[in-house]
Amino acid sequence: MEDISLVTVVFMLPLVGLVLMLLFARTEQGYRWGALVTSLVTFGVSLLLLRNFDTGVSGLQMVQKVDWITADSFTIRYYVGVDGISIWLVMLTTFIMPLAILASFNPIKDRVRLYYLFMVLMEWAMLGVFVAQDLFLFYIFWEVTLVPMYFLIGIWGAEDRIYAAVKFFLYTMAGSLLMLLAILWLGNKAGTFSLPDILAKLETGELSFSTNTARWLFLAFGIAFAIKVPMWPLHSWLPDAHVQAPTAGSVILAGVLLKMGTYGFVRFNLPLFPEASKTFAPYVAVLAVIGIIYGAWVSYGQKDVKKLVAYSSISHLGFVMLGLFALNPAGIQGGILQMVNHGISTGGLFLLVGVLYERRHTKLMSAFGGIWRAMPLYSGIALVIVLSSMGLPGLNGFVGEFTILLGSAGSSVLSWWFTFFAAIGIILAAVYMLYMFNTVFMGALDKEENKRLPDLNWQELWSLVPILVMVFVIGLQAGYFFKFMDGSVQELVDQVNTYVMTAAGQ
Amino acid sequence: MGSSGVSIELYVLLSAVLFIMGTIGVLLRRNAILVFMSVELMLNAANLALVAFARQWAGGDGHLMVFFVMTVAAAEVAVGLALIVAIFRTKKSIDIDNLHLFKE
Amino acid sequence: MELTLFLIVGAIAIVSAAMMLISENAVYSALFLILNFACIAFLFLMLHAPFLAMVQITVYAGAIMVLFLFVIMLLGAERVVPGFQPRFRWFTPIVVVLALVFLVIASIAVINGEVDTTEPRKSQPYVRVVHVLDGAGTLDFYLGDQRVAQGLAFGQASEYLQWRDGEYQLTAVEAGQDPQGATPLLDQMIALEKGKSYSLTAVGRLGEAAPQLVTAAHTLDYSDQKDGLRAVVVNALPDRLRVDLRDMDTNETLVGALRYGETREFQLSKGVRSLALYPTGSQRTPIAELPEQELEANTLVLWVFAEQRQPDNSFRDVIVNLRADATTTFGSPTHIGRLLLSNYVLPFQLVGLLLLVAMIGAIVLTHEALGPRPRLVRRLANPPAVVSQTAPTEPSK
Amino acid sequence: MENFFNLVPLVVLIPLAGMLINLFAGKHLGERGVGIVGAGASALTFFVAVLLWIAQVNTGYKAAVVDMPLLADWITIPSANVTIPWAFRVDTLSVTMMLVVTGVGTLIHIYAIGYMHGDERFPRFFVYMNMFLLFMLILVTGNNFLMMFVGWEGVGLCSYLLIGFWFDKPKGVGWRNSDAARKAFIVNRVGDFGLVLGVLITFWTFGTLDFYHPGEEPIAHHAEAAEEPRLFVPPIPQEEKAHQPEGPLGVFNQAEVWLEEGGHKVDFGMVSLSFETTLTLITLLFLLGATGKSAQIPLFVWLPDAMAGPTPVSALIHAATMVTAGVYMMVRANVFYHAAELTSFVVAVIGATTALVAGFIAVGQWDIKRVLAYSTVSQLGFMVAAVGVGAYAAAMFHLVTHACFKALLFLGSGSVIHGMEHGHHHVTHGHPSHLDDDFDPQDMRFMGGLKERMPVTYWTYLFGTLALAGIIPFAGFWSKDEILLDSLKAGVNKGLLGGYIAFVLLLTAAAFTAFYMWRQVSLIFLGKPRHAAAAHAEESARVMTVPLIILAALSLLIGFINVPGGFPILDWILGKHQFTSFLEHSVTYAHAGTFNFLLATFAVLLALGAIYLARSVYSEPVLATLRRDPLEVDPRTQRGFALANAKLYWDEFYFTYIVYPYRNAAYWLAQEVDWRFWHDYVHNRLIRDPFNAATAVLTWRVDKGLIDRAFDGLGWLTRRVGQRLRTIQTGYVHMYALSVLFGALLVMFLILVPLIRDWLGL
Repeated sequence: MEDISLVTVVFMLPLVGLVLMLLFARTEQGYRWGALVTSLVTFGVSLLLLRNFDTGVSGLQMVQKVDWITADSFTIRYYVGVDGISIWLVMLTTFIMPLAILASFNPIKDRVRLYYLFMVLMEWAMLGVFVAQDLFLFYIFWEVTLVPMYFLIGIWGAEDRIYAAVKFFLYTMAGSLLMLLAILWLGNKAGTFSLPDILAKLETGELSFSTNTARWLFLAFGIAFAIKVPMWPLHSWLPDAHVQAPTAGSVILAGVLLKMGTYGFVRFNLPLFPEASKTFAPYVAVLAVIGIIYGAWVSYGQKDVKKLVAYSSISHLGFVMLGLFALNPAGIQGGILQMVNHGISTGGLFLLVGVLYERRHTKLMSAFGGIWRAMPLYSGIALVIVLSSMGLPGLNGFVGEFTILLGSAGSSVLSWWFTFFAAIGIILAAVYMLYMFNTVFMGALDKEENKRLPDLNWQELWSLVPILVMVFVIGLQAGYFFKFMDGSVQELVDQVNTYVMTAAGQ
Repeated sequence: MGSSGVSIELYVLLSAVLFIMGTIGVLLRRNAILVFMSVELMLNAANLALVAFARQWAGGDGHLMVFFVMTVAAAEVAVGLALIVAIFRTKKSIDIDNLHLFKE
Repeated sequence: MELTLFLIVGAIAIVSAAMMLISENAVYSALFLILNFACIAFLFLMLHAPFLAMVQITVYAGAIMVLFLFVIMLLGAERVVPGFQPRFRWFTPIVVVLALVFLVIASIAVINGEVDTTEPRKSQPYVRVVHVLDGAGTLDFYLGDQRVAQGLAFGQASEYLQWRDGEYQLTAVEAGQDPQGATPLLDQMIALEKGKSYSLTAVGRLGEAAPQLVTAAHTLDYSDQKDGLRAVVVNALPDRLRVDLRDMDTNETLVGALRYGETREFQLSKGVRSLALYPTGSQRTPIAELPEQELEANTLVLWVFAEQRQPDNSFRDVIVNLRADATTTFGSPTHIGRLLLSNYVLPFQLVGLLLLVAMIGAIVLTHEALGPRPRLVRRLANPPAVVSQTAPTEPSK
Repeated sequence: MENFFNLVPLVVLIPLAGMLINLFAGKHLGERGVGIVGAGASALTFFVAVLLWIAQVNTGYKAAVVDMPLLADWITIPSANVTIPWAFRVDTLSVTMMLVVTGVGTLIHIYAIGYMHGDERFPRFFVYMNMFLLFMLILVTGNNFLMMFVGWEGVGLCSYLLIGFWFDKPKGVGWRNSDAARKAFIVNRVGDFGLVLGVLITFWTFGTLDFYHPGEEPIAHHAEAAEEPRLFVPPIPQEEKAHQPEGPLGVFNQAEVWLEEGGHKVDFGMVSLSFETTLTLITLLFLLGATGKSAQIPLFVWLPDAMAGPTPVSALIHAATMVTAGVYMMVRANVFYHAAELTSFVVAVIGATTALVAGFIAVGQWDIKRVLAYSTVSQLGFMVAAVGVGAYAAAMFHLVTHACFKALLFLGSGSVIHGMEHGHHHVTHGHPSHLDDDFDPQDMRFMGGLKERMPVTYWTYLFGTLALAGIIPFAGFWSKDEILLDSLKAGVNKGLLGGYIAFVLLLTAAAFTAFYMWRQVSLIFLGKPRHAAAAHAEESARVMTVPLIILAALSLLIGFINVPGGFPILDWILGKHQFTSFLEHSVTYAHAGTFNFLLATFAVLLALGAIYLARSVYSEPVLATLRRDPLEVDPRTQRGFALANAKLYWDEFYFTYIVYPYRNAAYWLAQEVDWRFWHDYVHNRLIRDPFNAATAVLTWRVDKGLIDRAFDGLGWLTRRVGQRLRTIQTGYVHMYALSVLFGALLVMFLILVPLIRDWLGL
């Protein structure tokens, strides 16, 4: 039993917090602060991850590997670790959670205890998804994340919550069942569920699939992830879930849960089925680009702010997918960074919407106008976040999108047209975002009930400020973030290409 | 010398006899202490068998088992007697037939 | 005579057990039980389990039974309850019947010799080292990193040790030297298998014939030897290429053409024999002799043909005669201790823990019982409802 | 001197500081403090720019690349060989731009203190202004395309914010301010779309985005050696520059090298193009960007509406600096454009056409600022056309002069508006007007006769007008003349079709310029006041007029920095085309313009003629009672005027064929396709409902019907059995022991069954 790795610590902290809360928290206030402190501590410790992370290493780091279920035909391990691909998502999770929790101090009034328990559980599960290196472990956490979210939507959601919750649950479930089959198949064939081992076997040729098998597996995984992303046209659950979920729910959903899909693609599909990835890349990219434009277009047609933001997610994640399937370092790194950016920007947007909803209990844009006059501070922050979401250079959104386009433009599997149409998405982003900003924040302050809206209170302010900071940090210092991913992504790309080369060689 | 004279079977048989006697004691005596003693007897019977087999297969494991059995027996006796004392204090009796506490 | 001994002791054991059962007075019962234990201890001895015998006497007859007696006295419970008055009349017959059934079944099993229907598990190998390395003084032998023999002189054999099977490095160094530091005289890999026993014989002559190891493997299970014995020979004569071992009286060749460093195992009928060693082919002058050997049945002998350096630096060929009987060590404290600390460490620890817990338990129980309240037994009688901390109540829609 | 270059980050940091101060402390500083901070920051930056200029001059025009302090590389992806640093470039071009931006900027800041006086968001205004400076300077000093792009979109943002500064004004000029702002941003985004693609191709072509790597000098290419400038430079020996820098090259030198080698192919992921084609592609995409930012056809529509912003904004952003970014960018990329004939042609045509079209539309406008806006568009057209015909120096020259006099004009118009509002306020005594009206302080129909009321404004405005009209010796004359001449030369000497087209169109545009400017002057200042407000208008405060005067002086003198070669007397006094030779050190293909007496006279006469025409049309009597424009009345011109007044229905066209369709399609997609069809029909009707139906069947028929029944039975059974069994639990230890024995025996028995069987001989 080697000593506990830092990853395990980070990943288990929420659970510890959960237990402590159960044991000692008596009052609702206790639960509130318990959850907040838990998530803050987790974030603090996760910063150590960054410090101990060796950017020179391309493989997993701070690994912890313990046999869990050992049968003669396979082993299932508790196998966690981070590499350049997952580290930022872990950071994103630990970063978003405190904000989400802080932001729900005001809105959540009933069943407070249960709520915060779910929040912490949520964080635990999400971290699990990102650190798990064992397919089986991954799958377990993948499913566990559903449960708290299901209740978050179903209990604290808006009027249509049950419908949305069930829909969310079933959609994701449907996909992940396919994935489960694939995982079991893979595990049995490989004799292990540990991803690195499987990859090693693939590399040595000890394990290999026929072209068709690989493609089927790719699809089985891919569909599960695609639903989660969600890629057009599997996005039907997203607006419901987002619109019905409580603010924090939407924040987590957009901020982290969706990333599980894209993360899945880059973590499993690309390295496991390089050849299939290459084959399917153009098709995926087509869907991605359609998503980009469709999402942007549709969100321009919305009357409900939250819905607008929800659809914008489809557009943004389209960008991510495009980047990932450019299958070159720039594209993939851009994709990963864009995951983080989207988490931050869109998370921020949902927080903003939440603020409005708190005050007016409506999300219809027509109900607002000229808010800037009533709530200058709030609107100023909103402006920055909106800009970052529509990719203003110097803010985080731009770096991601630009790098992605850089990748897709230079990609050897995607034609120029993808870049071209994706770039159109940049225009459309401005269209719907500014439409929203103008109708809500600008224009005359003519509605009586808007005239005396109070500006941000401290929870809201402090749940937004960190986002603001990150928007600028990433936007101005993206190099720092790429530095972490570089090794791993390089390796990933090599895996893909070398495999395909050999395949071509045969 | 060796175990030439006596064959293992006899030892085993003896242990069986002792064992069943112990069993009878457990079943028929109402004096809790006696019951305990009988249990000890049974344990010893088992030990005997174990040692005999160990002898036959020239393996030390049997001996180890015996060793452990003894230790366990010791532990059991300690606790058991303590219980008896406790019970006796309350019920002024160690007739286990009066001890159906879990019923009624 | 052994059988008779057994019968007597067994009888005593049974009788004492019976007395224990029937005697009204608990004190008597206890005393009888002690007697019974003594018998069993004796049987242990007969079964080559001296260590256990000791433990039996000290722990059981000594400690435990004393405890019993003490409790009985403490409670004044000599005759608080009548002997055989089971609550239900039908109880006794049933028990008796069951007892008979048990005996029947057991005896069937035993008599049909089918006590264990499966092949008995092979025991871990027994190992001993024999030092006939000419020219070397007293040696220490190490198997792996553990010492198996200390200060072994020429012609001596260490006692058998039960060892874990597997591959080992056997090294021999000058007595008292550190195996890591000193250059070993002998250094060789050997493989030990279960169910075998090994006489690892260090042969050769320092300086001239490279010291090497002759691994004489034999079995210690000679229950098949009704009236014979098994002999193992090792030729450790570097400059005698081939030797024969003959019976001087009958002049039959027991072992023929044994090469240097070769070992052989063969059957031998018991009795008194005089043995002589000849170079293969020649009949005239024996190299060495071993007169008037009393050979018991059911034993195993090891004869090593070695040359012994004399004080005047001349050589004399000898037959080193070694009894190869595991009984010397089987069941000895060393043996058990070694097993205890090698294969059975974990159970050992557990049992220790158990004892500790039992001790504490005993203390707690008696303390609670003696102290005024709360009464443990009450507690047992109607245990308080367990209050469990649960998650905040699932709200109603 | 060299280390002066390290000051360059200050040009970004100072405005940043000013911005932050006003942002966080603005409320407490009060108008005065805020104004000082804002204008001070600008002035300080100007000072730094001047220092940089001096450093330039004294180091023999060395170019330098300076990294941004505190910020490491911006985008660095080792595995993809992407390195995009925060690095500034100091060379003559960027220094020129810096001087223009900060110089004009400072004046406008000062002016704004007066103009924005009393506005509730006074601090915010200066925050935005400084932010604009910040981004504009990033744009012109960035050493790579991406940094330029940061500034590019940044200024776009600022323009968005400043146009929408009075976002809650229900109706500004024509549009709600917020909508005008949005329009500006989105139209610019269309341009940026082109720019981004261009940048992407550039990267995959050259593997870098740096203009020049540190220590690298542009490969000099101009035929005639740079003549020793006199006016700006103390004559210092100028050492020879390396023609072939070693090491990795920046995009421009790399391009040069490849062009010299020729036949270089560029491999993208899937396609492989010849280098020339790639350049054409890149330049065209950049052009799209330029048309957005510099308001050229087809994307010029946003600029007139942008006038909804406060006038200083219009002056600074939408006349002097931001809108010239496109020109700057193309001049910066002159190596590319010089190599791409096709693009050059397109550029020339677009520029010239824009110049003419805008000039034409300007004639039909009533709003004082809109006239200027269209005039700006038209002038930008001149510059772009200049780029198109390869007269990069001329383009920059016109950029500089135009910055001065157009800023002057806008500030003048601002002053006028201010006066009008003052007058109106005076008339209506503050409370909502009781006399008329649909009064609009910017509508020239309500003005007239302000000459007496606001003399300073009048004279400065006149200067501006003459400069714009290109009357010798005003600044406009020199620059415009050089452009005209260059385009003609491009046609004649190089035989470029673009040259001829540009020349003709530009000449016409020049005539229009003179005409609409004089029309404006006469409508505003001449004649008698046509409205009470005009009658009571008052001259603006000193803080506003002083900048006007300075700018007026500038627009008279600035032209002399680049007196063309061959001009009698002057170029002997001032030295020939100083500015060009200044630029040549950074703009590879800047070539000195020469002077053609014939053309110059012709152009001036043309302008004067146009002015005369305007005077005759807008004569005193006409002005006295002007309700409708004489051109509008005159049957010969009324259709033309109508067209011009309606801006050629350009907006309408866009709205009908792009905006509305897009919006309706959006609604349709959102409501019908995505929601009613995909969400409700497909998901709910086709997937959910059948599923639920099936579930219902399973629940009520199968589950409740069979399984439940069965399990109920089982439960019942268990209960009964349990009741029976519990009687066994007597609680007597013996019983338990006995049962254990039973069990043990049973097990033994089972194990030994075979034995027993054969023992019994069965």
